[in-house]
Amino acid sequence: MSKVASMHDAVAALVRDGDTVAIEGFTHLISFAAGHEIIRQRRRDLTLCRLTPDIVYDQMVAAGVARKLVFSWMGNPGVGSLHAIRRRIEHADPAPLEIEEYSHFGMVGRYTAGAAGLPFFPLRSYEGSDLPTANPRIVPVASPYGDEIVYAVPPLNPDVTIIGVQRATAAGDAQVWGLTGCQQEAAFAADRVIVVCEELVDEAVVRADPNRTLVPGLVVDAVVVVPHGCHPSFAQGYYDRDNAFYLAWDAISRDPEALAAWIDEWVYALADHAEYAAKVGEERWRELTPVSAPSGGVDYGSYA
Amino acid sequence: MSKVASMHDAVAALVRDGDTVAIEGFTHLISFAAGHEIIRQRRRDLTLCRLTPDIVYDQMVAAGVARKLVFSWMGNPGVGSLHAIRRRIEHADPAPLEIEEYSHFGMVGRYTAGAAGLPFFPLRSYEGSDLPTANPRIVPVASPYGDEIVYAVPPLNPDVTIIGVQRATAAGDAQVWGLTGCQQEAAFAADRVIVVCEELVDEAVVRADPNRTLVPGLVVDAVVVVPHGCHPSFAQGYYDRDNAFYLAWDAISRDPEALAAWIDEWVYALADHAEYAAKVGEERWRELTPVSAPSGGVDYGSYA
Amino acid sequence: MSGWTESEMMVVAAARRLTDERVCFVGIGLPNIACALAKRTANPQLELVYESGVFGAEPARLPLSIGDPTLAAGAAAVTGMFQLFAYYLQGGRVDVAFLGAAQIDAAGNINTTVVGDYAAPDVRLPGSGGACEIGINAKKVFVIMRQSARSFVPHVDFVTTSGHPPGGRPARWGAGPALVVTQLGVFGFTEGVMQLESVHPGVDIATVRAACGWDLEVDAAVAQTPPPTEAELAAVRVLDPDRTYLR
Amino acid sequence: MSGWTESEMMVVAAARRLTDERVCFVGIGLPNIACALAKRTANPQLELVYESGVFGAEPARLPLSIGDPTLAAGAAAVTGMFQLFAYYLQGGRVDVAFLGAAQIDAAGNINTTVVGDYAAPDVRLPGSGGACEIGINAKKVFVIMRQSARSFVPHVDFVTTSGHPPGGRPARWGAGPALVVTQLGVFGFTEGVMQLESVHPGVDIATVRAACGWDLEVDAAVAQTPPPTEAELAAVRVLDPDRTYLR
Repeated sequence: MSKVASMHDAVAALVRDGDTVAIEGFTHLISFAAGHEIIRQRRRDLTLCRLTPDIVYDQMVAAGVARKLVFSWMGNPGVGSLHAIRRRIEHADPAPLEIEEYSHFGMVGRYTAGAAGLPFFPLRSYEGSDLPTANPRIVPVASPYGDEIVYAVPPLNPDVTIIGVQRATAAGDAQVWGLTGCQQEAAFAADRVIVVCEELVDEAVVRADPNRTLVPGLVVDAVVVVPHGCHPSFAQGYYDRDNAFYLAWDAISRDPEALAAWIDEWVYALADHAEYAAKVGEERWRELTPVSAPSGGVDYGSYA
Repeated sequence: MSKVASMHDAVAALVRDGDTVAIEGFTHLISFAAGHEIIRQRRRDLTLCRLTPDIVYDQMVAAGVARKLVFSWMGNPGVGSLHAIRRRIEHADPAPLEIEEYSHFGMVGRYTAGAAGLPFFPLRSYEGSDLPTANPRIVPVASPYGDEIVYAVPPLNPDVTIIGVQRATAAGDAQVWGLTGCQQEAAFAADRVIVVCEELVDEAVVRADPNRTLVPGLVVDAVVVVPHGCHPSFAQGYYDRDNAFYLAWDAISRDPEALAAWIDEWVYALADHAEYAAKVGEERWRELTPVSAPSGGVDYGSYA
Repeated sequence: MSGWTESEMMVVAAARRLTDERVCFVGIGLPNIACALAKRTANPQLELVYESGVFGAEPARLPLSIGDPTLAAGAAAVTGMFQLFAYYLQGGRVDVAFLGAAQIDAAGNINTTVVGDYAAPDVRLPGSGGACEIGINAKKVFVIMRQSARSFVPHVDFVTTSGHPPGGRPARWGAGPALVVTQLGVFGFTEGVMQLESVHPGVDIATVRAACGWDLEVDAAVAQTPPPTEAELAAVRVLDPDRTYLR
Repeated sequence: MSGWTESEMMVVAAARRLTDERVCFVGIGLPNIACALAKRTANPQLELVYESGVFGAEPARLPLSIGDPTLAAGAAAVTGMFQLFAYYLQGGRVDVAFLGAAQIDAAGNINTTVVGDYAAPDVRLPGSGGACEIGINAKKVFVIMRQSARSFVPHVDFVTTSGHPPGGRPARWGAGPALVVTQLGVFGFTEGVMQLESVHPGVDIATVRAACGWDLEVDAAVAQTPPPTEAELAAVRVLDPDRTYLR
């Protein structure tokens, strides 16, 4: 019944060349550990989906795992550009990168339709925008009531969705607090799901607060326990965003050689994320650890 | 900034003759206190919306506040029928009652479209059912991708939505655990919202666990503090469903005179829900109070 | 412990059919009891899903409705009804749904809406609830109901949840009804038509045929439902000690 | 404390415009700083909404992005992005949205997608994020951006977020852009065309016109933006003490 696996084994078993892969988490709980393992295992021809391709996708694209990007906002949040991705889009350097582009709610609607088995999702967006011209999969749809027109986006069903979470059980019941983004929709929409948790907890912990469960084990194929697995992004209550790294990435990403050296040093030369975390060092983890701010609790009552 | 009001004042100010009113809460947190106050203030010609018209709507219909019912499942859950409503539908006794009927997901989709400003909501339902014939507002809609057909339901935007919650701030930020039904969608869809809470809490309690907030004060017009305000339905962690009452209601509801006497005794003769709760009695409240089952807590961290 | 009521036999027979299932969507009424029993007997691993927004319930008592607080307390997940219907049900995550019915016909059409004419009903029933979409989106549908010539009818007065139309069920309607358990026997579907699979112990075929509004063809050698075991009966009686729900 | 940078004047001028607003949807980049400043100066009651799923944030520090953990901690509500976009934004609960832009034209069309041709871009920009739907569903739209002849262009290379087309903005597009704040001045819209409302202290009109790719008509008597107060500057410098974001 346990779905606990190493990141190596989970990626080896569940992520295949040519797959459509979504590593989701909106600024929060982005599983860099999974992205690095996909690089390490040298997957190829992936279609990478994500509302906000950020540093981890810049790294993956630079490492050559992707042939296509599906997205709604592509950048280094709060800092600037993702230069490896830009080089491929602007200059086909070192190879072209296909893109398919939406707005945020368009991408959320796509995951929602994918999760809900709907052939389309309607939304109020795109009026007066050039996006539907750039992406002909964004189309108008008429309301069956009156003469209103809205836009539709098609479902997105990744082969694999990978989400970071704060805690999960061995069966895959996963709980998240702070930003929950569209991880629930992305997970339900996927054929396979990898949950990457900061902590593995007993079933009793989850069942004591079932409203906190974002993704049930029902849709989860593997649970990978990776403390600090979302660095340099953050895990609410566990560690802060490593902003120095986001700022530093700009220069690394601008220079293909520096970027390749970074990947060599921080991905290929390391066996796994435990080595990465050790290399980041205890002092940095201390700096990134927030002061405690407990949620308080509620009472569900026992009804026997 | 405080929106705290008595139930009398909240209903007097916000519920008007002829309004479309939704008292939502799926078996859980049904604000009987609000229903009784609407009866007490003798509102008329209401269109009552609710997935599951149950005892409180049977009482309201019997008391003559409603001209129409919009619903998806109408009964005394786990027990049987709502006889006052049935008399009006089956025999126009003492007056006809218009109905507009969906399935549960149809009603959820209606609130969702209403909350999201969409002209329709698509869903996979109604195939092979007679419901679209009985209710011509349920219509097929073609996907703009390929030749798939799904069904659509129209938005539902109540004039007033009333929801029970476990706790809320004076500004109306409302938190719920256990079943959350479609209260969020019903509240966002409404023009006016009354939150009826078991407990008024400091803003700090809500802000310590913001993922628990189901409905923000942003959409709330009045906060009414009514301990035990959902009896005989339940409030997770506060009190159990009073099943003896649900069982007893069957006989009361079958007999128009007994029903009228019940409303006289338990609604008209009482000034407010505090008197109702006193009349139910401390012993019953003790019996209905569950053993404690704390949720545990999580840590959000302080990021200053 | 010897001796059992028709209702007890019915829920025991229903619970057994969940032995090999994983995810079960639990309808209101008799399914609620049958599935709670299955969780305590035939299949403790069964993941119970309720339209009220619960996944992976571990009810500590007989749930008094599909929204009982005992279902939320200790569940694996509690979610809004939008997510429950959209992602769990419509997303295709439900293996089997157990529904109740007021009327059913030989094609498996289910009526929980109205007896008589919709606009001028003889008896106004509760309506669909989630049954209409559950019947389309669950991978298969089981039904549990009390059988009589008034409930097993040639044609239901109103199709709340679709059965097997002549010519077969279109793919987008899903698989539809596969099993009907009553107080008299167990029925399956062959080419979209209801067939008696087994009669319960002590029930003769004539009784089953009399409690059916159409001319039910029955093989004289039809199987007998195995009687409730002591363990099954004990579990039923723990669930409903006062026989409030299973008279 | 005397003396201020162009960037400081820009965010101060932007923050002031939120004085009478209640619910503000905060875009990524400069809007993030301007709105955080407004919350600490012009309007402490302002309800900050972030597309990351936060309503009623009380950021204890300058949020480093619209998904900073300081936004979730202590907020009034944190919700999924589906609910945020569907119910808060599309449901019409947002009074004003503050967006950034890489290019804007006199009609208020905003480009954050691409410089040059979409299929063969000179500069690939981040794209819409939520801006496309924010621009349609917020009751009005404010923009904050750095102004130059390359960013204030006759026609944007790509319309990410719609402005005011000739003939007026159709009702279902919402109200659209109402304000543009730059490091040089403050602009409004008259009949859908951008007009200079005020120039910042120390900026001459020729500079504003030179930093505009179209022939901007300016009234010689145009107002001057009131300079930052000591309190405003102090608040800016508490937010960004190292001038990482406001050089």
